[in-house]
Amino acid sequence: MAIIVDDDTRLVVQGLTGSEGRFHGLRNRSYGTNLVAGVTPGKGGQDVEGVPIYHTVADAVSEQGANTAMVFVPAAFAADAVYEAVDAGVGTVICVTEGVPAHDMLRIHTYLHGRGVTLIGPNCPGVLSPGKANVGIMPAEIFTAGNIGLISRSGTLTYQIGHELSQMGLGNSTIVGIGGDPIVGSSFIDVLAKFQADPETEYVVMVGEIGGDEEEKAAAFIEAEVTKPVVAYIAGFTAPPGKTMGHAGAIISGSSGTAEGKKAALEAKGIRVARTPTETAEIVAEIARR
Amino acid sequence: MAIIVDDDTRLVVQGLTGSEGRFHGLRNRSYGTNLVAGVTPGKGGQDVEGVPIYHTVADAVSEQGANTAMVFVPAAFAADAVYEAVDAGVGTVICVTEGVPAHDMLRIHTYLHGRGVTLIGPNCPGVLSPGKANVGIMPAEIFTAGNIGLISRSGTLTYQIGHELSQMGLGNSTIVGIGGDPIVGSSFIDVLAKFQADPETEYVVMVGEIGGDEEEKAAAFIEAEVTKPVVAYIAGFTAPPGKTMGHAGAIISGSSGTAEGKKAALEAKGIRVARTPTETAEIVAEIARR
Amino acid sequence: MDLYEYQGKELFRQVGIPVSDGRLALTSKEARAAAEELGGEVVVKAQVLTGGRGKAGGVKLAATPDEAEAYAQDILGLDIKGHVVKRLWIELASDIAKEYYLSLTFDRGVKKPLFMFTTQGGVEIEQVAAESPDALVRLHVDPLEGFQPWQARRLVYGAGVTDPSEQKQIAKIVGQLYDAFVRFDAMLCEINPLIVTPDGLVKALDSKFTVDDNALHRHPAIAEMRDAEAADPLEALAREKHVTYVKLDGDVGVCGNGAGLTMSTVDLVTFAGGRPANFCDLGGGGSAQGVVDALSVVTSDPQVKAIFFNIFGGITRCDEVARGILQALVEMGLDLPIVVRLDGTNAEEGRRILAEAAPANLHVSPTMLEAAKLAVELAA
Amino acid sequence: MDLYEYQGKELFRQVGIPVSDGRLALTSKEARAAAEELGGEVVVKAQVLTGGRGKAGGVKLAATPDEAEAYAQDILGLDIKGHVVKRLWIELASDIAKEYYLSLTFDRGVKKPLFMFTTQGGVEIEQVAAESPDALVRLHVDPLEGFQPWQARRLVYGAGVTDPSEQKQIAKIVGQLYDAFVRFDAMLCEINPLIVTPDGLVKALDSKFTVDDNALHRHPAIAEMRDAEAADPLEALAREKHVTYVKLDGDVGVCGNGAGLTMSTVDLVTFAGGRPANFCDLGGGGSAQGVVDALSVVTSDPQVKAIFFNIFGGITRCDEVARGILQALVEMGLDLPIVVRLDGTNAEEGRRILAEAAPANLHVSPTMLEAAKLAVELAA
Repeated sequence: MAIIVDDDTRLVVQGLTGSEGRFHGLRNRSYGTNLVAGVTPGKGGQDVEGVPIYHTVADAVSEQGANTAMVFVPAAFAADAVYEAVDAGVGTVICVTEGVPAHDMLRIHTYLHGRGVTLIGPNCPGVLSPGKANVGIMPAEIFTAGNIGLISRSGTLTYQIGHELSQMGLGNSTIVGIGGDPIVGSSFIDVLAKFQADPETEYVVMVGEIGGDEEEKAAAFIEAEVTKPVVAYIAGFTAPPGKTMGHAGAIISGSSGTAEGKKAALEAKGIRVARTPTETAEIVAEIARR
Repeated sequence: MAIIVDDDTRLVVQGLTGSEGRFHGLRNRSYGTNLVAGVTPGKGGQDVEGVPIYHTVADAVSEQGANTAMVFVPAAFAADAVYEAVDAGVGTVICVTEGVPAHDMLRIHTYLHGRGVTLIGPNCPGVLSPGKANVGIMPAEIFTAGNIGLISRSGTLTYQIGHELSQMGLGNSTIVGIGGDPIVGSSFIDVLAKFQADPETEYVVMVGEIGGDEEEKAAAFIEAEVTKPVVAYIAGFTAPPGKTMGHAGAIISGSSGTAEGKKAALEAKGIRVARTPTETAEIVAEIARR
Repeated sequence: MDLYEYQGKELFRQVGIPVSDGRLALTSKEARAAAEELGGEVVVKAQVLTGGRGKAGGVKLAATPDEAEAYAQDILGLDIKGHVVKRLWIELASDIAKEYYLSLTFDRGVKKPLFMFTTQGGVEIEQVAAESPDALVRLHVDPLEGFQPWQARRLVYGAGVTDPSEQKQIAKIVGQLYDAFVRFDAMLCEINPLIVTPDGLVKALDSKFTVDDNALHRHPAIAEMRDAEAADPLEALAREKHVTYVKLDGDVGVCGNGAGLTMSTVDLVTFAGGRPANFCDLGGGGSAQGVVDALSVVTSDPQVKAIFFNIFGGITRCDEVARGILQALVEMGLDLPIVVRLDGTNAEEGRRILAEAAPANLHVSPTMLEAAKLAVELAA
Repeated sequence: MDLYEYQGKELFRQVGIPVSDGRLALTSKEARAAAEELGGEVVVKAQVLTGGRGKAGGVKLAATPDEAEAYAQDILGLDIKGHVVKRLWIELASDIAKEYYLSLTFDRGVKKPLFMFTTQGGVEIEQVAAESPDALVRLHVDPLEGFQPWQARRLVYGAGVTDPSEQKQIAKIVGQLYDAFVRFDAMLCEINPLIVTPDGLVKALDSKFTVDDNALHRHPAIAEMRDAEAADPLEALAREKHVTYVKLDGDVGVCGNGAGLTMSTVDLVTFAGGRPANFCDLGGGGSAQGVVDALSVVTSDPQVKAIFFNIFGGITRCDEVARGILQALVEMGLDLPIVVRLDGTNAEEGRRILAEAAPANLHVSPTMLEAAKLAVELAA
């Protein structure tokens, strides 16, 4: 099974004719992802290495049965692209674009409520189900297939942890980069619920960082709803308050959003929190080998 | 049981201190409706014949447990009043106000989608469950309690039909005036579904008129979902196209929205359509006595 | 409320939709002056709140101010489907390479605004919809999501516009039309034709614009655009007296309380073999003065031979209505036959009042059906 | 992006929120001229992007232009929590009868804008929230429903404002603040205090306004308000070179690729007993030039004694990074000890390149943990 992307994924890339979209879209195809279409207004009828380009997502859906969209358009046009994909009936939207205005996401988040659409991102590395499909910019060769679900607000930190797991002979069912912005389409909770329901996933690693309270909410959710073992890692213990640490969402506001607070909230619910990426992998290995 | 309003109704009237709101609110109370509060910004702390007035609906809900709101404020403020009631957690909103801008209703209708709130109106006479509760401006003395659900876009026409039913010894479970505007909170279908689920209702009378396609949609819904006998009446067979016949929603646009078209759609689904209010009551009597 | 072409274009201009420069003219002299001021070829366009003015000779191309004046003379006073031309719009003539169609309407069935766009403009859209439905792109907008640029692209590409400059200009106009629709509480905004000039400029050559009457309080400037003279004189009188009145073609005047009951009453007159002269709704109040006002509007129609007065009292009290009827008979010296049917609140008292006064031309009937039959007989 | 008080007030003014008349002054002469132009008593206010300026002596009431000039002299150059005062806002003085608090923030937890209002203004809102939570009214707005007037009433009545004129004025300001929040893509709009003058006028006496950096492309006028001088000089340099950099207090410079990995690297330095000098994220690209730029920013901090360069290659290629490091060592004549850890895409090739060049101050470490320990040792 895996979650979000798999063998049933029929991918349309919004912005496939741009240099980034082309590079990653074709990389995803090389990995085995079923890339069925690209969308670039004004370039309908063209193709990118055999992938047909359409003016609109609606055309990509009706002509190619696209069910998953990856958004690779500039930030100023990303909200429009997400609405277009959702209103065209695409069930999963993965928005890689960085720098989407927060107010745009506020409206999109509210608009999506109750529509049954999965939005991942923005400002995310995408979703990878090893051996099945890769949608996004993750270097798939780092990861191996396995039974550990991985959720993260960060890109390279996820690769680091995936790498450490691989070296210990552990693999992943799906790796989900939910994105580093203050408001993202899917929170830890949304993805945890999917992993809980996924028969291929037996353990979950959750990689958080400073800012917001999604890790705290996830802690309560895990206690109430998740029966599979969860190991957490939090980055940013030494971050000063009031400073944006690279990700727009990685900021401690006053006394809220600290790594210490998140660690305490998780541990209060019995969730083990590692201090380093290496320790994260070690704890998972310890649990998995029990 | 009855539907929408009954013995469990705890009514707050928005605009209770206005002359219309006061007159009808107190009339509803005299009928036996549990009128628990009024709302008029700036008049919180006052009372109207013992009914406490609050500044906000939220206060009426928290202090008096109001679960049903009747909107009696001027049209320019009606949308705000509906949002206030809904956001304060009131489950049923009955908007009597006439002249609410159509764009306001467009937004409200979309906003309410999936929130589980029942909005009746605007531009409606309200809802009456004989012997239980009357919320609105209907003259309750015309109607008697019984097993016939009555739904109508019109006020006085409903009274006429209720009167004819009463004279034949037939009574109503609930009378719902859904309102005469182009966009109303609850359509025929919404109310038909409630009557279908209501054990006290055995027959339904549906009073339509020219304009829109809600009667046509109701016909399809009745065929698919309603097992109780439905009798319909449509007003406006002689109305010219392009003219608003009193109700903002009663207008034939081009060739759509005619009474003939509605009659044909209903009859095609096996629903009997009466030519006059008297005939409507006669058909119901015929079916009920079978 | 329907707006004239020139008024709709003014609203278009306010949201940035390109329109041609033009001037309003009420006389042929003004038409000449406008043509002189504008310079070059102009179009003299009858301003009427109905379609088909072109075929009726209401639109003429004038090469010179002289010609503009002459055409204005011809067009002013023209009767186009019952609308007499009193206003002209003098506009710089446009060369037309292509004619498209763009509209945004209030789809009450789906409860969302509906865009319609086709490259087959210049004709009635119903015709396009019937004959080549594939050429007509329809797209609803979620009122809370609001307009998004992809919607414009879907229309433009869906209809097969291939020129990139046209695509861009039309996409912009689509957004501006949505802006106008929301900003001005429109029920309908139609551009037919939306033209492309030989040098590739897209603009609105006509406008059809309907604003929600219930929202006019938010738009005082638009409310002031209403042309009282354009309405049927009886409907104008009714508006003045706050009576809801629609003129029909027959001879039986109909008054009722409430829109539904009144429509039903009009139907009954027809079913009884008569021809209703009007629809007249007293409204919910039904005060004596309201009754007098309604009767004065109904009887201003010289075709009316008899009146059917149908009241079901709820909030309206039948005794009050009865007094109003008697007052009207006296004040207006009304001698047309009136059939009155009263039921509901205080009906007995109302009937008693009428029976006591018992004017010769007043007939009280116990039911709607009988009253309808009697009124039809009396009008014959 | 945080705005100065006077900039935020300009935005308030644009949406109609009442503010006092004032002038910007960069010198004491300009302060005198502003006071003369404004007439009457003025307040000389330090413009700094931090709180607590009142206690620090950054706000003074001046009865005359002379006084204004003198106070300006005192305040200019003042160091308030590390921010040196370079701008003054000279504003007509207001008499204050009451001090309220009103703000609208971006509640990322609930994912809705959040209004907060209390009649206990003029102090830190955290203090009110902690000491008298009942006095603070909190209300979320649904971003699609948008602001509705009832929300303003709920705030005003909920907080116990009793004067009808105040209720009305504040309710209006609440709506205007929402307007500003949406129109200018704000993350925070705060009015503290929102004052009532003795004659009953409500106005914003201060402003705190933060605009979403990601939305500045929609607001070029606001983007231009940025005061490059106000930022830490190292952070300003980083911005210029498109490097994501945050200054910390220690001596181990940290460079990583990706925000999460870099935060984790900073943590590791701390856990290893060291003190990180900064957070520096190369970003996703990791070109040789990007490496040079990042190193030039990190080493501009004189406190830096050693550098920890931590790369996990994904899209970023480690061989490219290795070349960048060598290029930087040469170009910059860098002799600080650098600990490099490379993993992921082309890591072997990268390590080979570094091993071949083998500069004396460069240490390659196989794991993050070991690299962190070594960097801490080298900085000691």
